[in-house]
Amino acid sequence: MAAGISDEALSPAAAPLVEMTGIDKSFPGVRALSQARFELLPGEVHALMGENGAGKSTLMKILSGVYARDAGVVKLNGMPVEITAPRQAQDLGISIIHQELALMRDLTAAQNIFIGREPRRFGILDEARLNRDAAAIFASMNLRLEPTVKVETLTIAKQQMVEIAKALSYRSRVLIMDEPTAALNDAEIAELFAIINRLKAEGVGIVYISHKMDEIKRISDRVTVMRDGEYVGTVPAADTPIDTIISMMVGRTLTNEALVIPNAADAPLALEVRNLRRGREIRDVSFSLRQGEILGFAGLMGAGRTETARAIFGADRREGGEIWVRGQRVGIASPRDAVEKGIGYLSEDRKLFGLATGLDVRNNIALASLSRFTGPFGVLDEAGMAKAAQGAIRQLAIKTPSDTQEARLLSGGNQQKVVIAKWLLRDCDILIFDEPTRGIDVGAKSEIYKLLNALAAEGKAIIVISSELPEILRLSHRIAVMCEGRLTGILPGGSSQEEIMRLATMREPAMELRHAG
Amino acid sequence: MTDTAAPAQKSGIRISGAFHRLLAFSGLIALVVVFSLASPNFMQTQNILAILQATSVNGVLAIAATLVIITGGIDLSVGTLMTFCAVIAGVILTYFGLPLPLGVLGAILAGTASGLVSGTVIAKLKVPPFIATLGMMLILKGLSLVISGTRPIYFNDTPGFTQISQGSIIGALVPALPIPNGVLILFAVALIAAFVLGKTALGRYTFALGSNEEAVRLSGVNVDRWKIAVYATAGSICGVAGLLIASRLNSAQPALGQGYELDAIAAVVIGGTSLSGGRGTVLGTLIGALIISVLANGLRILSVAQEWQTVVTGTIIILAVYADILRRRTL
Amino acid sequence: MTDTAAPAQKSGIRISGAFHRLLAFSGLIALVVVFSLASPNFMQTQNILAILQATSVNGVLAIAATLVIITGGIDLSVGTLMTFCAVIAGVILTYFGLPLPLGVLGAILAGTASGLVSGTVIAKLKVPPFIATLGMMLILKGLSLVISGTRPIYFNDTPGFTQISQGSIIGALVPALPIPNGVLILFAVALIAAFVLGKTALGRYTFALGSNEEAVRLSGVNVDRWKIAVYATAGSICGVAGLLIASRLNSAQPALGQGYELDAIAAVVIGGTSLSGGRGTVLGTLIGALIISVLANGLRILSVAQEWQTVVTGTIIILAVYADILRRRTL
Amino acid sequence: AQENYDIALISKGFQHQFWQAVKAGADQAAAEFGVNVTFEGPDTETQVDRQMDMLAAALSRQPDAIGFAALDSQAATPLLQQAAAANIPIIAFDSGVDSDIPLTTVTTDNVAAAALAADKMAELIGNAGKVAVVAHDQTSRTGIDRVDGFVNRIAEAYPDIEVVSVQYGGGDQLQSTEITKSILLANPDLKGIFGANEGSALGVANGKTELGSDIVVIGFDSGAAQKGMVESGVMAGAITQNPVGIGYETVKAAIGALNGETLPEIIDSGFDWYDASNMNDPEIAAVLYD
Ligand SMILES: Nc1ncnc2c1ncn2[C@@H]1O[C@H](COP(=O)(O)OP(=O)(O)OP(=O)(O)O)[C@@H](O)[C@H]1O
Ligand SMILES: Nc1ncnc2c1ncn2[C@@H]1O[C@H](COP(=O)(O)OP(=O)(O)OP(=O)(O)O)[C@@H](O)[C@H]1O
Ligand SMILES: [Mg+2]
Ligand SMILES: [Mg+2]
Repeated sequence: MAAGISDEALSPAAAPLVEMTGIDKSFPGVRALSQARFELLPGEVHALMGENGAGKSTLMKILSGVYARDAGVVKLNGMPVEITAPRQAQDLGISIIHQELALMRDLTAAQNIFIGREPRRFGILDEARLNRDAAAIFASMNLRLEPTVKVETLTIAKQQMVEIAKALSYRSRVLIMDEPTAALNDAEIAELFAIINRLKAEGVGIVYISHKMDEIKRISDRVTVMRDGEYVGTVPAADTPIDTIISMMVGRTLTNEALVIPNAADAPLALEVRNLRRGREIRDVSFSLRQGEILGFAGLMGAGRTETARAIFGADRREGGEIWVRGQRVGIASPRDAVEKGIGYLSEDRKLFGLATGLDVRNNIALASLSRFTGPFGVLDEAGMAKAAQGAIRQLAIKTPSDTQEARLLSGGNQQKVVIAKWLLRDCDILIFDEPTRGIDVGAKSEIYKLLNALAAEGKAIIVISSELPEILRLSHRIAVMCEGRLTGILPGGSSQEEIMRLATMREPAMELRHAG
Repeated sequence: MTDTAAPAQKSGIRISGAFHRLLAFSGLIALVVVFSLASPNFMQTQNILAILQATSVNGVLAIAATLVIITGGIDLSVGTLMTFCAVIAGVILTYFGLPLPLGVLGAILAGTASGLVSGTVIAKLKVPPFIATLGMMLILKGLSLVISGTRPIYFNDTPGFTQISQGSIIGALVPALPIPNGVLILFAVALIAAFVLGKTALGRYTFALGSNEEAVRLSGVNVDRWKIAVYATAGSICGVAGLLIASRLNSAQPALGQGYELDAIAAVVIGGTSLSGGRGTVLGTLIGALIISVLANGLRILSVAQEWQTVVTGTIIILAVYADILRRRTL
Repeated sequence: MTDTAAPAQKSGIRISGAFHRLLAFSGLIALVVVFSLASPNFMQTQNILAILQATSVNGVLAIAATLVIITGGIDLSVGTLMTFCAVIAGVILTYFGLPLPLGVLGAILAGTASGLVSGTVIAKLKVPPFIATLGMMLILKGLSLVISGTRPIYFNDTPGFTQISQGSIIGALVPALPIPNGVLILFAVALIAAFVLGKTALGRYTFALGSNEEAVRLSGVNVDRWKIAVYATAGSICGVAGLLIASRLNSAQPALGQGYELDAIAAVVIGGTSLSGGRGTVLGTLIGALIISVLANGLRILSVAQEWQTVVTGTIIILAVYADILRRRTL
Repeated sequence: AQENYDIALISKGFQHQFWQAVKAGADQAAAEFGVNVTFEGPDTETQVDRQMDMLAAALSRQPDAIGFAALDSQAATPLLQQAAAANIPIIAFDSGVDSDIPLTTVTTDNVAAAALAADKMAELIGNAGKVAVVAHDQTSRTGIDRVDGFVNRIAEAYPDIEVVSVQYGGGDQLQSTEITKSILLANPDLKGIFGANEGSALGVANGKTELGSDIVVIGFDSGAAQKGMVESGVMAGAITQNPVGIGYETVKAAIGALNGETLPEIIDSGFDWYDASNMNDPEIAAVLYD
């Protein structure tokens, strides 16, 4: 399929592959899209930008047959089409990587990739070929992944790679990527971009949604910006400054980035972790954290940062090691113990571990603090909860019709903000944020940075685990780097990216580099 | 799911919440209308009272099941636990001859204790609720027979006992309204359960557990404690059901109870509570229980042959739930 | 849950899959050992055959339930569908006097048809599986009574009929091994079901649906069609169970069947299949069904008083599942 | 009776008072003759195959004799043949086993017993009017016999009496109560209801009380509650079988068989009508159980 299009792709005036005009879409209480527009050329990487809840995912779900539009026209190769089911979109050569991962957790990676298209012999599944084909796709992506591994045992990053492999396997003319790199690390992002460039050369049109501004410059040809469900404009990526794109997105120019406020090196210790161990994931990790300090955790995928955080928080059992809070050794056997000691943990997987999707926004925000709102006879102070939730909605600019909207109906980025709000409301002294800005738009991101700085200034101790080095560099007073379950070093805040990468890939144990405390 | 994709209310006509809720009764109302037209005997005060009376035990059990189902669990032991509590009341009142309030308390505490055991097995030993409560169902069934010596315990020596369900406090005040106490107790239990679910921390955790238990645990909540509390509360409610049935039959019948869990769970699910947890209402459960008893009563009043009653009941249960699904989809 | 976070087998000690699976039998083996020590009559050929024979019907029903439960659904109609299929066989063979193969075919087709109806109601009308199959359970129960005229249908005119379950092809070849055909049929059904689950597209979608139905839909799969296919397959298997029980009793007993769904589902869950779908094995279900019948048989052989049998059964079911949980946690 | 015989009784039920009375009779005989008796039965009288499993397990136990109350006698034939082959004597009880394997049958004539209930009903309502039946089971032998016995007798002998409804409550008191109330409300001019076993009869009486009706209730079997209701007049009277006698005679016949005695083909355990006037007569009181 793709081969026929590549000739057209050579000419800049190629006929659009996709044209969407006048698209409307409403959900109960929400106008998600209003006269939205979008155009995609063959061989083009077209970035779709906008704040959280701007309607990007909704627009692409309409293109891929998940939602039915209320009004508007969708044209494919100049022909109007009605796309009413995912299957039909696939048949028309459109495939999508969904923002919220849509994998079957009990199946293997290969089974997920070829679901609905299993190779068969005499009606019997040809599992060997299935695995071979999947392995071939992984190889083309330079991805080291066993096709027969069950998806539920994979980290989110690996799951994301499986989603990408699945989308690639369709060999579509139109490939939609809804925040494919939100969970990825630099190495995988580089790999993904290589794939994108290859597809582009084959004439595939790619819709690329991301909140990482640097990526936009790196790979996209054009940028379409949406705001509040409406079309704002389309600009060439190369000649448009990032600031212009941002101001198109947010409708104003952003104030300057927050600065790291230095913390006193003699502030009292808030948290000390000594010789934390568990199998090969956490190998003798020790570090300390002072009040008012932000400690960044950098590392490649699978470095063990999440595992370390979960072990500290009591979410997983640990095999050894001590945890000291404010100079006292504490026993933490469960998240409840940790929260009681004033430790909060924001999980990297909001859908699985963060959000109670069936509850409304208000109750999700209050979930960790319900006891504070509980009066005599266990009766809840609903008004107090509403007030707190509405405060958080304002503070974090959560886009939701009201605080009683079901959390699962929010856009991805806004769900993430709800989870952050939950921990802010809990008012812990020690906060561990695992990928806190995953899927969050630029404007909100800088708000969250400011907020973290302010919390640190109040004397809270904060750990930020992030796969985005700029984020780590911008926020951290010190940077801990992990590799294969070891803490390979702790660097001062202003360190270079090269220094961090060196520690992140340091396979040997290097005792002398550890500044344990 | 299709309902997320369904375009809704472009027309601006927003149907008010109260009206929306009223429509939930539609299946029930349709049944009542049909039976009223079909038989003049249906819409008699006495028959209405009989229907309410017939709902009381299953309604109370269904409310207990609702709590557990909202957490994403299931309780198969409600029926035999009810019997067990009745037997305990019998032992206290008839064998030991203690005063009535102690019997009432004993039955309810027996229910709570059993709920504590189920809840602990589920929360601490991580045994799936289906298995834990299936085991409890059998254990309680056997224990009821053992304790009672496999014979009914009569409450002839406790004169007030039949009044618990069959007397009528309202009737004593307003003779035109001889609503049996059993029905009042059902509504009281429903009100309390709705209050607990809607207004208290226990209720909030009940929904949260059913929505995403792991997220609740990672929020620092003592998940085990709240889960056990839910099963214990459900158990206490089964204790009330045990008192109701014992009072109605003026005896604790040790062999009764198995099979009642299915009717209770059916009422819950007909009432719109999802077996996967996280959502549900007591009002829905009440309506579900009423649908079941109106159907049974109406078909009997019409003297439909019993084998056909079963066929019709099955069909109408499916249709009632389907109608409710259609209603929610269009609103 | 902690096990999702637990990365598998980091330690170099990898216990072989076969050994791991063998350990799943541990609960069953423990029971067999205890009963063998407690009574010399337990480990007699005849008794082993009686246990296997007693497992055959519930085992086949449980396999049907396994398929449905892996999709994340539930089938409450397995018991009464079995009866319905038996009655259909009775009508074909005794009332119409048609030849045996037609009766067999009729029973299985009746099961398939009923499964198609349940599946369609669930997939197309979006009625929750619990309600759809509860409705079907009642409808089929009523229809069995209606069709049979509420009396048993005897197969006295179809001489080969009792051979289906009670004859012994193996016994004819190897007289020392008089394994009844019913047991062979159970194992044949298990093998076929395991094959379907493991090797065919139907099986793949069965697991996929239970794992994340929405994801399957987003992948462009015709979810409705496959779901209906699963219920229809389960229905056909219930047809086989109908033939087995009818052959065993040499009659179609129209009132039997309700309550059997609970034993079937219990066998599935004891066998480690999760009620939330996505995982499960036929072998596990077989073990679950065997645990149930070994328990019942052993306690009878030991002449335990019947009320205590119930208590012990409940306790052991919980313990068996708990042991399995412990085993999985430590491995 | 010097030997310590092991006798297994497989009954149709276990939890109901009737079967507990049979068990009591069997236990009484066991104590008297110094034998060992076990007693088992399925939860409901529809579970034919469960009864087969119980019989199979009993055979594996290799008892000296078996007492068997068949839910469906045809279904049991292969197992009974197996017992015969193993030389285990079989005594049928409660209702007949359609086979020549059992050495004797200890039974009540349920059709005649229910016909007696019909006669009493006719007498009490003045030979005219509407009546109904609440029975326990649509397919079991006793359910069929008692309903047929009652309905056929009315049809044959009492042209002015109409049986307007026959419904089944599974012997569950609560369900029978609800059924009774529906019948009463649907037929305000009803004269009487026959409750065809203990649970049904209690349910009928209960429904009558709850609605404050004054219909004639005729019950079946006894038990403390039913006796109390007959005494207080809520129930006009009831038919009693002799369950204790059935249990006793079954065990006794089994011992007889083991000792090589010849047994009569049928041991009729009899039935009686009882009401407030005669229930304290010694011969009636002896067959009533609590
Ligand atoms: N199924 C739904 N029901 C109700 N509201 C919805 C639904 N899906 C999306 N919305 C709302 O529509 C709006 C647009 O959502 P969409 O997911 O398209 O945003 P987005 O631009 O992708 O945001 P993000 O960057 O956070 O992913 C949001 O306000 C969201 O709350
Ligand atoms: N191929 C693999 N097979 C099994 N387990 C793996 C594999 N790769 C990684 N893991 C597990 O994942 C764990 C690392 O967790 P995780 O990836 O969450 O760490 P992280 O440093 O937080 O990385 P991320 O950037 O993905 O959040 C390791 O302890 C390891 O056990
Ligand atoms: Mg989005
Ligand atoms: Mg991580």
